[in-house]
Amino acid sequence: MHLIATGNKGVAEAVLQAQPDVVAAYPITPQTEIVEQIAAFISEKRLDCQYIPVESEHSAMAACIGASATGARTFTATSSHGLLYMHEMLHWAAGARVPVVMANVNRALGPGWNVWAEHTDAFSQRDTGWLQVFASTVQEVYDTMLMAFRIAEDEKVLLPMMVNLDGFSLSHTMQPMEKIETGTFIPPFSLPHAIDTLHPVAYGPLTGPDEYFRFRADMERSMRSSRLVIRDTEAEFARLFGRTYRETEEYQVEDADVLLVAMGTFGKEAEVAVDKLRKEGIKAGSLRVRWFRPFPRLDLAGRDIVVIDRGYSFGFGGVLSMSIRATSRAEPYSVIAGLGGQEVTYHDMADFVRDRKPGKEYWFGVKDDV
Amino acid sequence: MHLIATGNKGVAEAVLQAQPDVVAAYPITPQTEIVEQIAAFISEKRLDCQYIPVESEHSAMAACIGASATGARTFTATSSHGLLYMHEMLHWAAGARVPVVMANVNRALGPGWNVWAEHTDAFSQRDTGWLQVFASTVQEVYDTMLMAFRIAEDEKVLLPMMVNLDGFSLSHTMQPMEKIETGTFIPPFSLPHAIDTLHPVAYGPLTGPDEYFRFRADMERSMRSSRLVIRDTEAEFARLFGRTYRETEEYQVEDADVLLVAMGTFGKEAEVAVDKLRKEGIKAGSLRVRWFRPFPRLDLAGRDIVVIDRGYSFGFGGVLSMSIRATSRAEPYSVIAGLGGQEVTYHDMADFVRDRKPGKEYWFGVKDDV
Amino acid sequence: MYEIRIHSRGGQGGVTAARLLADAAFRGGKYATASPFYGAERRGAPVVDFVRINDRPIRIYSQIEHPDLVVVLDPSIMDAVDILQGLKKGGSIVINSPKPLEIPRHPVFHVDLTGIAIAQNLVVAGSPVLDTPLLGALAKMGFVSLDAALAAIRDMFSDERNIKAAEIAFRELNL
Amino acid sequence: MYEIRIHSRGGQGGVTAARLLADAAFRGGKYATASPFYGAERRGAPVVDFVRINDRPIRIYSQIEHPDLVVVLDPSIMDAVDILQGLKKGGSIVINSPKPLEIPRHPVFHVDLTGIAIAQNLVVAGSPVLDTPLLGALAKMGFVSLDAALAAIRDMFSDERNIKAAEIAFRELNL
Amino acid sequence: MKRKRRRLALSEPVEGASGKTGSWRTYQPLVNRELCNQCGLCVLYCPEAAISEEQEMDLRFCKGCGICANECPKKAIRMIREER
Amino acid sequence: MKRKRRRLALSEPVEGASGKTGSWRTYQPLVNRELCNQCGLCVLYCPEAAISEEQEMDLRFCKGCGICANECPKKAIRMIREER
Amino acid sequence: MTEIPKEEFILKCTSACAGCSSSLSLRYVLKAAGPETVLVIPACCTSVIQGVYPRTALRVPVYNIAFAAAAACASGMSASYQKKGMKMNVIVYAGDGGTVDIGLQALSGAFERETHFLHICYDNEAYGNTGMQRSGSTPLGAITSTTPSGKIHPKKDIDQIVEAHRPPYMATACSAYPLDLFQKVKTALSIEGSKFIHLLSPCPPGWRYPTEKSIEVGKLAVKTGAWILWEREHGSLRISGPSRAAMKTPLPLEEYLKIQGRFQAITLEQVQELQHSITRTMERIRCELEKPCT
Amino acid sequence: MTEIPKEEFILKCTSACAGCSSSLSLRYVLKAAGPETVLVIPACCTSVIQGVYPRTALRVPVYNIAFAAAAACASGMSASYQKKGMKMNVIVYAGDGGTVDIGLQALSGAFERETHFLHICYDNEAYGNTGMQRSGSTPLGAITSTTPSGKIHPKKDIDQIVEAHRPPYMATACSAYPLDLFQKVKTALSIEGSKFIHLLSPCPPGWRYPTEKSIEVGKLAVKTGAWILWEREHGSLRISGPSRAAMKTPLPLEEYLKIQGRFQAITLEQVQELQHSITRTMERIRCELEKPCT
Ligand SMILES: Cc1ncc(C[n+]2csc(CCOP(=O)(O)OP(=O)(O)O)c2C)c(N)n1
Ligand SMILES: Cc1ncc(C[n+]2csc(CCOP(=O)(O)OP(=O)(O)O)c2C)c(N)n1
Ligand code: SF4
Ligand code: SF4
Ligand code: SF4
Ligand code: SF4
Repeated sequence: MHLIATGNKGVAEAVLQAQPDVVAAYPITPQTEIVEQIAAFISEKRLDCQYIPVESEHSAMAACIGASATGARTFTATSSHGLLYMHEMLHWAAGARVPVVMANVNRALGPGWNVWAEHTDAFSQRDTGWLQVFASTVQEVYDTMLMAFRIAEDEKVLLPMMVNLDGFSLSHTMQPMEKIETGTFIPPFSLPHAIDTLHPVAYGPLTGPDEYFRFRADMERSMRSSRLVIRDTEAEFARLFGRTYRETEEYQVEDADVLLVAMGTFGKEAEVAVDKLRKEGIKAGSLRVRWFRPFPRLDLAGRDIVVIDRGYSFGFGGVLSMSIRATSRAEPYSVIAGLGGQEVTYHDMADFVRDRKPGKEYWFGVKDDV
Repeated sequence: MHLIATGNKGVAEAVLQAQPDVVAAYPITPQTEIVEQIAAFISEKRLDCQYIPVESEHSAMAACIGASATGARTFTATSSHGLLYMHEMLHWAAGARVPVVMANVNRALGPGWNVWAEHTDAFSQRDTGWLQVFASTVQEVYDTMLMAFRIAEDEKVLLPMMVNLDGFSLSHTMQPMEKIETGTFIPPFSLPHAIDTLHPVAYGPLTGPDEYFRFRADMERSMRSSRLVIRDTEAEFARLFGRTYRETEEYQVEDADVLLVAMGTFGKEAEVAVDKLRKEGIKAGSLRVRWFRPFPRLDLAGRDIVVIDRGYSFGFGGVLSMSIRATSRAEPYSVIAGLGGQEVTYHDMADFVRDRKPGKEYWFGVKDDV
Repeated sequence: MYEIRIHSRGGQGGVTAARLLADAAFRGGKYATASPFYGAERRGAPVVDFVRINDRPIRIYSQIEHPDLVVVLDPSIMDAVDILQGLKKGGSIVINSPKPLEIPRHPVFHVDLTGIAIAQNLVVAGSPVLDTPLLGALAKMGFVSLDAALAAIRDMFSDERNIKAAEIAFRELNL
Repeated sequence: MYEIRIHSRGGQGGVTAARLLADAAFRGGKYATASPFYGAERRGAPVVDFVRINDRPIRIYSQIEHPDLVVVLDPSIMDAVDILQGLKKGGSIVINSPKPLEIPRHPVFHVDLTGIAIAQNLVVAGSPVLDTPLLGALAKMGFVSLDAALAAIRDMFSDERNIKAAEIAFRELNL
Repeated sequence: MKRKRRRLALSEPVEGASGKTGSWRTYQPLVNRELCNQCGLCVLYCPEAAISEEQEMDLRFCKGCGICANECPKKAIRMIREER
Repeated sequence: MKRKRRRLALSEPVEGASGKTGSWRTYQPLVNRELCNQCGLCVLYCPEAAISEEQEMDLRFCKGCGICANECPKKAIRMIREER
Repeated sequence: MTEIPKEEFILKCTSACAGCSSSLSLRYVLKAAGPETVLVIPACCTSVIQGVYPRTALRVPVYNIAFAAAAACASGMSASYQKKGMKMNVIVYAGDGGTVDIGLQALSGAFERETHFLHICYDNEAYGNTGMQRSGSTPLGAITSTTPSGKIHPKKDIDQIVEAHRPPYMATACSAYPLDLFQKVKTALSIEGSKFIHLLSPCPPGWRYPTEKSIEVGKLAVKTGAWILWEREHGSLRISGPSRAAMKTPLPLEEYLKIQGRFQAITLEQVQELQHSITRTMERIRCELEKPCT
Repeated sequence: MTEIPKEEFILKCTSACAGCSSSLSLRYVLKAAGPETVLVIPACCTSVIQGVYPRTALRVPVYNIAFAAAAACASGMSASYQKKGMKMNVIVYAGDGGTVDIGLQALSGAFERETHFLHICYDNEAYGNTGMQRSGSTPLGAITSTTPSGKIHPKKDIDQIVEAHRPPYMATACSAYPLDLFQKVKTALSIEGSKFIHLLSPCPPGWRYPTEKSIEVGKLAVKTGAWILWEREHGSLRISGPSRAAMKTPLPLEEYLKIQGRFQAITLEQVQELQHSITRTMERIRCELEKPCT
């Protein structure tokens, strides 16, 4: 079924089809429409699910953890400060190995208050053990949300997963999308270590160094397995529904002399910049990084790349750009742009490419040197 | 004055000398001795300071922010889940440009509960805009705490700062240390944007994209200035008190064929491993990374290095090792060890060096491959 | 690609109007996107909406620089905002106003959406809601059909007054 | 470097004993470190403390593998823990026990610290506290002076019963 | 002149901080001086502090909420459709 | 046999989970059967559930807290210094 | 009315919705507090009402802080002023969400520590700033964007929660009675320790009534007894003027409900429950006034 | 006593301190709850008492959760069991810190949502697990490791806070009265909705008394009226057996205070204040019993 929907609506539609048992969420701009839509689905009896109107995001995640541990499919959505307020429980969810699925609408962090898109909220959760993916279109939001339940809940993964979408520029943007009949694509929820009174055990008690170390190693083991699960799930999705997703989305990459690397909506608009540059005779390409955890194994050694970073680690560098430096032998031109919803057009992106200085960092639009 | 003290005591003694106006803190193992000691100082009237026995760490940081904004020197201490529970307010403190000083006793994260040393708690705050430093001896804890107030409060910095010490292995370890007469080394507290009813302004209101972006750029600008302030403060400290600190501590590095790189107590014990390896004829050296934010500019291109990581980013890699990869052209052997207090001796470290496989990752003591 | 910029104030229905417009275009077999930019999320604050209509998928998220059409739901906004900024040479303007308005070098169309909304009692918390009548007026402009516009409205609102308002605005726009 | 491992249970004072010992050694002009390893931070749970004494700064934080001396504050712990593990050839053992104890190939010294603590009424929440008497006993062993031990104790505790207990233990250890 | 360095968002108090909110109006209050007995209730209740002691509405800022008209015990204030 | 994969810390219930806590004792309870009238209060109050219905103390686990002795209305339980 | 200072600490004009009664109340709060005041604002409508950077309508220092953190932030400020020996009004102006939900813990902690500050909860009975989702303070039966068929749980009783902390002063107020509010803020600020004012603030878009009715709705809340104005100083309770009549002969509750769109789906049972809870509260108050239990 | 099941759900032996009254109480809680129970444990002594991985003394599923999160975690579980249509006792067993301080917000939220669960706060009046720092529940005058000269603020009244949420059932209990506790847990679990039991749990190392006196100290708390045993079912209050005598002729408060080391620095004024607050509470209870206000 084809319809036109916002990114937030795309999330809600996917959740409706995944039929979670428990949703616990707290409103925050620009995520509110998601929870409101889910509340409406429940009120209209289209979704049979327990909605817990928690008093904070910390509790939202705690409730999802508790519910998941009893063997329930769970979902929550948040953004920005809501995500930060969950931080402790994000770590907990991963360590507890509960496959909670979350939509995070990327937004900047206060102070000053700022409700617009930025990736620092999600980046700042990069050590929590969550799978993270960034979508760039409403269709992709919807498709990825559907896959998220299957990936996170896979026996080989059993880690929570966060689907990111840019605040306003995707959450509130309407685009055409196709709703699919998911059929058995998302298997019923099953958690091998769900609470069972017939076999009572204590979850997460005090754990000595060596055992603790092994459980942490197991989390990383599952992260690594998730690469395969993701690949298989995305392949199956392509087979069944005809849309193909990979760790990254490549556009005109093959013969490109220079690559624009970005995430989220910037990564999509970069394709337009590529078209523009090609028209000017610059052989550009675009590489949109979809998966952030596990971080893709990119083969960019020796390539000329321009990374646009919508999130920053103060005293270190752009998070995407530094991640690429760490994982491949590239020396990117690191452009910091779009924090707090700063407007960046494909013209600007084309400029970044033209003006690139490999190995340097540039804060877009800031006059004095940073 | 020479005495023997634990790491926690070292923190408390430095705080006593820095004479904060407001301390707001919440107990958590293994930090408790710090707050208890400060409470005792106050009760004994050795410290004239408002101690706020908050009901959580989120509130501890909020109270420090509020107090600092009015022009008060503030201090808090925490660890592990306490630090995680502060996460939102850590971001806030940095954005609000309040130079709160904090001691964080590094400890692993639940579940399972684990009270022993690990760096993931602090690493997981690496995008919050805090300066971070890791100490390796009681003396260094004390000295660095003293310098922290001066550095964070410097007009060119005005960012909050976290001093890290390993849980138990440093916080509870007694070592000899020298207490110094600080004199005017720590200037009186002064905050250019302190609240002033004669010139009322609104702090941190809704801020549009472009202005927001500029304030973020200013945070990074201050991070960069902090490198100089740190260098000067450490130089001044050395001049006045005779102990020299730098971004990193080098041991037998000059002629070394292979370098052990680590942080915290591991970084100190690595020197013993170096001695051992040298006796065996292996020309090893040790590089202990002290500063983590701003991250030091290491010149390790082409060097053979073994990085011991006491903190991990699932789906990515050891945080220290990846940071080194991102900032220098090195291809380290990445050893993940000591999470959750896992015991790692200098013999083990020597083994890491002997068995190193550049570019590979190794989880110490885990049989099956991760 | 046809690009439309809508200027309004929080509470007037600009965001919804943009969404309805994109929906109507989509129903007409086009690709369309609609995205808002709020200054602050509050009644009264200026809001800009961007609608793009195209024959191929649209990959642009940034704001429209050179609109083909500018819609002004709140003429008073013109004191604060340059509504002509970037408007294409000869690009049209639709203004919510009972009176005609002259703007050099641009065709200007007007329609009293406020009046229509008030007449239909489409008022929420004291503010007339202009989204559905606007859609009618834009249908008159021709790039979506009235049928598609009404279908989009029906999908979102059950209250028939909205249809009525759209139809009236369709009729009243001084094309 | 002289390395000492102390086995105790939470609440008995093993951690404090180790700290006092390091302090006393430090007062004697040595470098010293003391560090604990708790299983769980709770009364009754086994605790191990590591004390190192040296002429040069100590850079080792990991546990002592080959102690020169093992101290056992709670003999019952020997059911659960191998107190001899890694003990150097001929390394000594000090045991809190009213009775002598034989361990092959190792000199074993005993002293009834519990009895001394009870006699001095050094009991907290039902458990006798053994740290200060132990320090007296260890002074007898010779690597810290009794004066330094008493000074360390006085610095931490104001109650003179602790001094008393240490002195008695100094006397009573069957060296 | 070198501007003072701005490290964080600090807003200065100023009239019209949120713009000329008068433009939000759909209806505008009109006082009938004949009926008005200067009771001051409209002044008390105007959320915008847009009414002076002399019952002058500051139309640059009046948002047209209609509270003054609603609360006027003398029905001396009418809300009329704004002409633009 | 391949062990089930352990993903997280799950503890199994087992007697003596915290070890033989009997070794914590400094004093040990001793029942004087002559005085005991089987009122069962010691059983009720023993935090360790270490006293059987027949007033037998399970000395593997009794921590020697002394509550049984303190609460015994007949003073039938004495705490005596543990010999080790 | 003569005693209310003419000086305004809110410059024309805020970005509050037209007819916003909470921004009206803030005028009187600041008049009562005067310039030696720091206003602490967690995320809420007031974060926006104050104006967008670089301009603000407020003429006292405003410290914006994270949603959950207002009372804790105020604790730090109050401690600092205490250390400095400065007299300063530290006032939290927080919505119901920032008070009874995500801000409750910090509030309770600050009150337990007897922090010297005033916490004002302006209660628009929903999360206004994010578009009127349910809060703990939303009354039974009210439609919000997350309770599209009406809330099924009663309003959280924050007054009794705060009362449990035995503050030296606490009061209810309603934006329809600015003089009463002014007086209460004055009194609160004259007392040492942790003070609380719970201020009912009708909200046109949230409660779904026309903007001009903000005062009318507030008065109806009081006249029907749905909202009772009182103050409690050092434990002893006093009913405020406007509520005295209502305590005797309240208007029918329906008058208050039917004027608001948000109650359009309320069931008869729920109305009875609301009515019952009003009656119970009134009885409890009467009972206490007649024979103070504590 | 015959009705208490013999079956133990705590295997010998926990790692509680010798004489720990909270672990004693947990025995009776679990006897009352039986095997169809999930126990939610935030960070507290009980996180350790249960035993260290891979072994536990508890024979029901135990879900350890972050300090602030117990009631929220229980909310999720309860919702899930509701969705599944399963009957299950979801019980939070939390310390006073995890209830009145860092856990308060989640607790209040869960109660506001009328979550079906039982929250038991075992109150040892300090942060036991981290070595006895002050909590909001520490009484006035008590020494803790962060109040070395005695706490200067009174104990937070969590009962009144919870009561504000009008739970269908709430009660106080004391570990010195296991039968009373058993009965109360039984009753609580038989009722739909959010239930609360506030359980005074004397703690030898924290309160500084010899281990054998745990029961004695608990009884003195009740006999002096420092702790009053009652239950409140659907609003109506009933004094429990052991407190009836104390309500009439309480023992002098000093008997309770002097047996504990933590009160050794208490001032005369503070004792009077404690005494005053007991008297006030008793009066309020009597008043309510004579003439129920609500
Ligand atoms: C941690 C966090 N969660 C959510 C939000 C989003 N948020 C901002 S204001 C608000 C509602 C505030 O409601 P209330 O306190 O009642 O004040 P009002 O907006 O009604 O004035 C919400 C949910 C946030 N800023 N931070
Ligand atoms: C966020 C966070 N802060 C602090 C801690 C440390 N901590 C663990 S248990 C505890 C005290 C618990 O006190 P209480 O709830 O009264 O239970 P008790 O230990 O007395 O049984 C503290 C402070 C933690 N685990 N998490
Ligand atoms: S209409 Fe409203 S804003 Fe305008 S003057 Fe009247 S009360 Fe004030
Ligand atoms: S001494 Fe304590 S643990 Fe031992 S049997 Fe008696 S009551 Fe039980
Ligand atoms: S939503 Fe309500 S409370 Fe918020 S500014 Fe508008 S009228 Fe005021
Ligand atoms: S500290 Fe107190 S409550 Fe905690 S286990 Fe020990 S006796 Fe029990």
